[in-house]
Amino acid sequence: MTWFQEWIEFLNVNLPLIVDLTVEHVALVGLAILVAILIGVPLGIYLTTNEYLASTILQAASIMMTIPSIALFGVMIPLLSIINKGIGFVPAFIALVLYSQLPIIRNTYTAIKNVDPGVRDAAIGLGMKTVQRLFRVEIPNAMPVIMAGIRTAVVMNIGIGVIAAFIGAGGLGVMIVQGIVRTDQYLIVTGSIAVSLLAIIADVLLGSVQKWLTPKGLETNS
Amino acid sequence: MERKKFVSLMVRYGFYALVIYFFVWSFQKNYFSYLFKETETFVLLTRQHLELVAVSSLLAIAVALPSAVLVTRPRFRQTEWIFTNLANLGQTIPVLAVLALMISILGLGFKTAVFALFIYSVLPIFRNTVAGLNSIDDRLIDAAKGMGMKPHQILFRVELPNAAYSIMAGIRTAIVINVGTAAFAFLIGGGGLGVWIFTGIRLFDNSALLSGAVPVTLLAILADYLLRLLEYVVVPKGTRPSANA
Amino acid sequence: GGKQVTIGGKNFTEQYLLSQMTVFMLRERGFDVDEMNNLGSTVVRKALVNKQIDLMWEYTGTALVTYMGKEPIADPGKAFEKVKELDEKRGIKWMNMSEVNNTYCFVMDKKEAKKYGIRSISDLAAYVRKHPGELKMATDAEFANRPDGLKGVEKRYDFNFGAEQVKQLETGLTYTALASGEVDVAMGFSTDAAIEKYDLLILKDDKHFFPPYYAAVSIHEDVYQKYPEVEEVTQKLADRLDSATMRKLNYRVDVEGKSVSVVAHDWLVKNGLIEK
Amino acid sequence: MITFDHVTKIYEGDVKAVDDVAFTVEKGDICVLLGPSGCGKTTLLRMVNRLESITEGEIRINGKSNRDLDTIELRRSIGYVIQSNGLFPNMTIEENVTVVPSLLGWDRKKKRERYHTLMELVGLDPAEYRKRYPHELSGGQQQRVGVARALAADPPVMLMDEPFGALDPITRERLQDEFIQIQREVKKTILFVSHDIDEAIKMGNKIVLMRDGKIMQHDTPSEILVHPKNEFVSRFVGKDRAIKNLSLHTVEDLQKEIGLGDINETIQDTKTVNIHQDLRNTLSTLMNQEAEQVIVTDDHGEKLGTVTIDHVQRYLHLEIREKAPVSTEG
Amino acid sequence: MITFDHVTKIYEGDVKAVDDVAFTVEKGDICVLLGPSGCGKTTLLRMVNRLESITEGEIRINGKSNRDLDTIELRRSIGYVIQSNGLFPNMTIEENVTVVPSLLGWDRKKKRERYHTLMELVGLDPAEYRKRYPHELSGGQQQRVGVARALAADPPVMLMDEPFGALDPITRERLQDEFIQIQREVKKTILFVSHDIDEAIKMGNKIVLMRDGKIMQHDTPSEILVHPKNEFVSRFVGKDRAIKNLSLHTVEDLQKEIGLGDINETIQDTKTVNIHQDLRNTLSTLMNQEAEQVIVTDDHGEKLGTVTIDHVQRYLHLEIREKAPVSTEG
Ligand SMILES: Nc1ncnc2c1ncn2[C@@H]1O[C@H](COP(=O)(O)OP(=O)(O)OP(=O)(O)O)[C@@H](O)[C@H]1O
Ligand SMILES: Nc1ncnc2c1ncn2[C@@H]1O[C@H](COP(=O)(O)OP(=O)(O)OP(=O)(O)O)[C@@H](O)[C@H]1O
Ligand SMILES: [Mg+2]
Ligand SMILES: [Mg+2]
Repeated sequence: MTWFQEWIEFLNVNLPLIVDLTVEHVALVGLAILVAILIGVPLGIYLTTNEYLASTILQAASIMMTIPSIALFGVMIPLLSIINKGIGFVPAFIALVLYSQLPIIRNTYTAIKNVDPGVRDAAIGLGMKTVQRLFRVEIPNAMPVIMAGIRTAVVMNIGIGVIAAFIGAGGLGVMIVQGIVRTDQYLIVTGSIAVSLLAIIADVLLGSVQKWLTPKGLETNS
Repeated sequence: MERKKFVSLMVRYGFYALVIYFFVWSFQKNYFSYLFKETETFVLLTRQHLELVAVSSLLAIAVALPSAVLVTRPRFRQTEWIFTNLANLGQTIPVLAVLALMISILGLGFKTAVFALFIYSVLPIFRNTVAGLNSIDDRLIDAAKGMGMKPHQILFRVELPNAAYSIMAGIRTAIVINVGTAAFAFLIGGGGLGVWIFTGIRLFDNSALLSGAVPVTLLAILADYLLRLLEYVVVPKGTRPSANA
Repeated sequence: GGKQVTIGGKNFTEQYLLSQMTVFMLRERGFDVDEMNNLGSTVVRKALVNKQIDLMWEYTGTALVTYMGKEPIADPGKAFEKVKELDEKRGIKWMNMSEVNNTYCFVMDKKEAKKYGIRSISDLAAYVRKHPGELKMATDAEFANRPDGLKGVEKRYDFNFGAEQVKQLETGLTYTALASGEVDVAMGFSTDAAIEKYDLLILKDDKHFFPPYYAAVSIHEDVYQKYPEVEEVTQKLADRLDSATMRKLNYRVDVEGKSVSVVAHDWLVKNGLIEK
Repeated sequence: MITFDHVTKIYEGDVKAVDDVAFTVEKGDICVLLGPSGCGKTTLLRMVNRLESITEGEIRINGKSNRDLDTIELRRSIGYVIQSNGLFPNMTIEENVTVVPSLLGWDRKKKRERYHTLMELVGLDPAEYRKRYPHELSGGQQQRVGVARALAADPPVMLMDEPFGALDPITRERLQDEFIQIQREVKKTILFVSHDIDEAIKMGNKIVLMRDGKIMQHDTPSEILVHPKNEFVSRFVGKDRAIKNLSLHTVEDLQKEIGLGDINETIQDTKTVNIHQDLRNTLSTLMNQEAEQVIVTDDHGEKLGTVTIDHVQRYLHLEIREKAPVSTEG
Repeated sequence: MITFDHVTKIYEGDVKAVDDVAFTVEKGDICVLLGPSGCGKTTLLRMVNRLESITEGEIRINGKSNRDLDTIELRRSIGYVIQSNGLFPNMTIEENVTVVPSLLGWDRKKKRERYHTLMELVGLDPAEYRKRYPHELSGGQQQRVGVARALAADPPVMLMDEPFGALDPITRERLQDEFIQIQREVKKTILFVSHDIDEAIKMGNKIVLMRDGKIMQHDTPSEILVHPKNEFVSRFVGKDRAIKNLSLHTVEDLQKEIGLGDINETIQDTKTVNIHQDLRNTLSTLMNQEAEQVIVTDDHGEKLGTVTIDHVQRYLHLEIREKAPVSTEG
């Protein structure tokens, strides 16, 4: 049998495992992103009203990003052991949420900031209330950039999610790590292809969501 | 106005307090004991870590810059999207997989780790360099041509200096990520501070963990800081984004 | 509202297999089973103590020496009783000790061992004392840093590789490193298939440093109270397993490249432990 | 009616953008704020609908201080055309035009009708543009939509900040003409910012000429041209202001004041001008031909009389004397 | 001398940007390429220094086809001011200005001197700007630096693509005046792109008016104003072209052609104009006062004679007759 045939065979046998791990991976990353959006987008919007805070938060978030992923996952262990949640889903989830913050906050912040001041002025001058202005003008016009931030975060997190395997949070990383331990090419290849595919699919899907959320009038400008 | 400033200050000092508290807490719990108990090992691991990062980053720069310059030349313009897409695709492959797959090609150890890190760093540098070169205003190139500059003069006097910010940003991202990624070199016997991090994770030994993780984090932050300084020196003053804001 | 348990596992093949088999068997008995595997010994232990997991296959030696910090006990039965007794006050119940003894060992390439004239760990120690900085050793992070690991061995046999000579890497890769000539000595587990695969020599532990590491189930007392049938289920498994069987199963996974779940499933079916 | 009652604006950092400005825009008038870049025109305008706070003084709209009105309601009752048109890129043209009616909760039918009326008013086909987006329109078309949007809720007062600023001269002139036409129908009270003297002369009933936040002169266009109050005004309107002034008057005005000359049938080759032609172009025609006179025709081509350079000059002097009998300046 | 010998440019996709264009720019002249947006002005210009290839025909510089010259040398011998100034953001002002001298390998001292000369020429303080970067300068200042840079190696030929395009009218006028001054000193052969008729009249010895890649008229400014060759040219220069034409001539020109009138000492209140004043402003002064005449003075204030509207008109007709005796159009 050629390597390729064997690999197909391997896929056949292990399909349930692959599916399980993929689901786990998606659940972990998906939930983390969801929470990250719920925190990051409103925070980013709020920051546009407070310059001082904006620079503080953005600095903090970018330092967050420089923390190596394995170190962050690692540090979660002693910290969360305090509440007996040192390994598994919770620390992985928190680490991923933290990692997503910079692209989401920064993009939301700059997108809203960069809404043409003329357009913002017009909205105020026509008598829109703050909330109306936000939802009718600023957010729609900032949408492409906000979505781009979310896409970056998702693709990044799908990759980082692999490391979650080291602290028992499962996911596709398990395949890769087992592959290393057992020097099993099939496991490694399958695991990493699955992760890559997941990232590409997520990116494409979010691309269409982005397109769908982007007001038609902005398409040629962005 | 004043209230906003106040909130911001509170948050800023809140962060500082958290960080300080974290260190105090770790010291109290004796979580940095490895640093003192096994200083020799620490020096060894740090040296290995730095070697991994330095060798792989330099290689990456040496490969990424020329190839990015090459694919942005008019002759290769048509093929550029292939490289850019390949680069994008490459970014979706997890680090671990790159490391793991290298084992079967290069075996275990330092060489393999360097190679995997190199592969991982090439992409951001390449992408940013291409983006930087492409984002240069065509009119600048026109002006340069119209002045009678030769192609290499245009490249070195106009294109590269004006793309320097973007290139440096790519290098900085790559190296900072590299510092973190080098921690995985342990898995394939490449050494580095990852040894303690993984020991810590495997043994639930917070001392080993923090003695590895905190120095790696500080190294990453330090690298970021130093590269920012370098950026300040390398990037011409007139092309820094803050200058045009 | 069904029966729900979480199984923990460590990061090597045998553990994947044990954990996977238990999962299959419990599933058949209507359990809803979560797996949390791929963890280091101490982590998985901590998870058990913290109730993040409910049960796992643990080794008597590891528990006694690493977790409880006691002197090793050579007799397997006594070791088991001791562990069981000590863990009772933590609310953890030990049961179903199997015949699987997965102790640490030092392995070398047979030819090379002959060349250096090394047969036992004492021989190794003597050689290293005479030629410091020549031989290299591969170990995983856990063994390198456990008190009953490399440091303990070096102390008992009175030698020292030196930090530069010890290569730490991921558990299964110590054999790869040995096979590729990166190192001269590797740490291994006595049930590992790679020993057979690469035709390696297990150095004799002539000073009896390594205690017996028999696999047994450790489970939370209250989980046990809730689902006493777990004992009966895992008992069947423990009865059929021994070191030889385990090495064979490991071989199928590590050398033949079969997947853990397939190997586990096949074996369970063949032994009538689950229906197909 | 908009009254500026000694209004001063000081920005943070002690920039006095508007300095003790007092004047009134009468109901139905277009008042043009004119002046060099940075003189405070935009600032003054934006204080009216409270986009900028007022440091000192008061702005009254129909007698009521704008401080006492609810901001949102105040702004909705004032049409605002922004310096750079500020259309919402995310909304279609129809949504842009009817954005204020939407905020006011009009029903769909009423909005649709209003959209039609407005687009026709600014000379764009309502059906053609309904589903388009701002970026699909040329600069001139966008400006029109901006004006339509500001007119949507039929506000009695309009603020227009260089609404025809960034346009090429030809489009600009067309829009100006159209807007004068619209204003004849809608009769709003308009505060109009410009930095172009020609535009100010053309559009304004009154001009407020500013410099460094202060009013230099507040007068009718013709008065500013003929009797600039000081050196700055005089320099701002330019040396050829007499010729500029001519563009404010038509042959018809001249006919009313001093009558036309007789038609001397013996002169050949004489050109004709329409009675609604302005005097500047008429003078240009006169200078460019060898005959002393041009023949004036009405809209049906019937010859009404002749005009000579002498006529034009006499008319100009009459204008000056009439409007400011004592002045010797200019 | 630049000769366009039936030059045609077809872009990919069959866009005929320049269509069989033939004319010559004489040594020391400013030739203005004028026309609406997209008519091919930039394309024509860029073919001269071979930034665009020539599809058909030939461009000769001092009799030599630019195809036969080395591209790099050709470009170094031609100063190029780009539509949007195109200063290099990474270089200081000094580096920008001396970029061509650097390429030519001048020594530091010579470059420094050249920098000083050039900056003074364009009216900027050399010391103050030396270490600054382009983004720290205003638009008008950047334009000047752009011009200085193009002049650096003292090229005999200059290509200037709307060099004063994106500026406000006041700055623009000042730069134009300064540039005319500079040209008097440096006497380059200049091809100058503009889409503004007033600028073309002011700057050009010759105007090439283009439309859709074809030459509509190639003439002196005055000729184009007085005798537009067709409807397009006539519309492009505008209805008040006679008055525009006046700004091309000074009282001195008039004096030379037809002499001044006598001074009638009895008339009071008469204004004076300087003999270098242009006729447009002189006419404006005449229209604006009640007297029939203004007194002409020389630079020392000595009275030389008088001018009346009649004088102006006669001069204009003479000009027209002299230059194109058979034309009846206009
Ligand atoms: N938000 C602000 N903070 C501080 N100073 C300001 C602010 N806005 C405007 N200024 C200053 O106030 C003065 C007047 O500005 P304003 O925008 O009203 O001028 P303008 O007459 O509209 O000019 P333009 O014709 O260029 O639009 C200027 O000196 C300007 O720099
Ligand atoms: N690189 C190109 N490829 C295809 N067509 C082009 C290209 N450059 C210009 N054109 C077309 O050629 C024509 C002339 O363009 P050109 O830039 O010369 O006009 P222009 O007179 O300089 O206009 P403007 O006043 O707007 O600068 C236009 O129709 C333009 O769309
Ligand atoms: Mg303004
Ligand atoms: Mg052009």
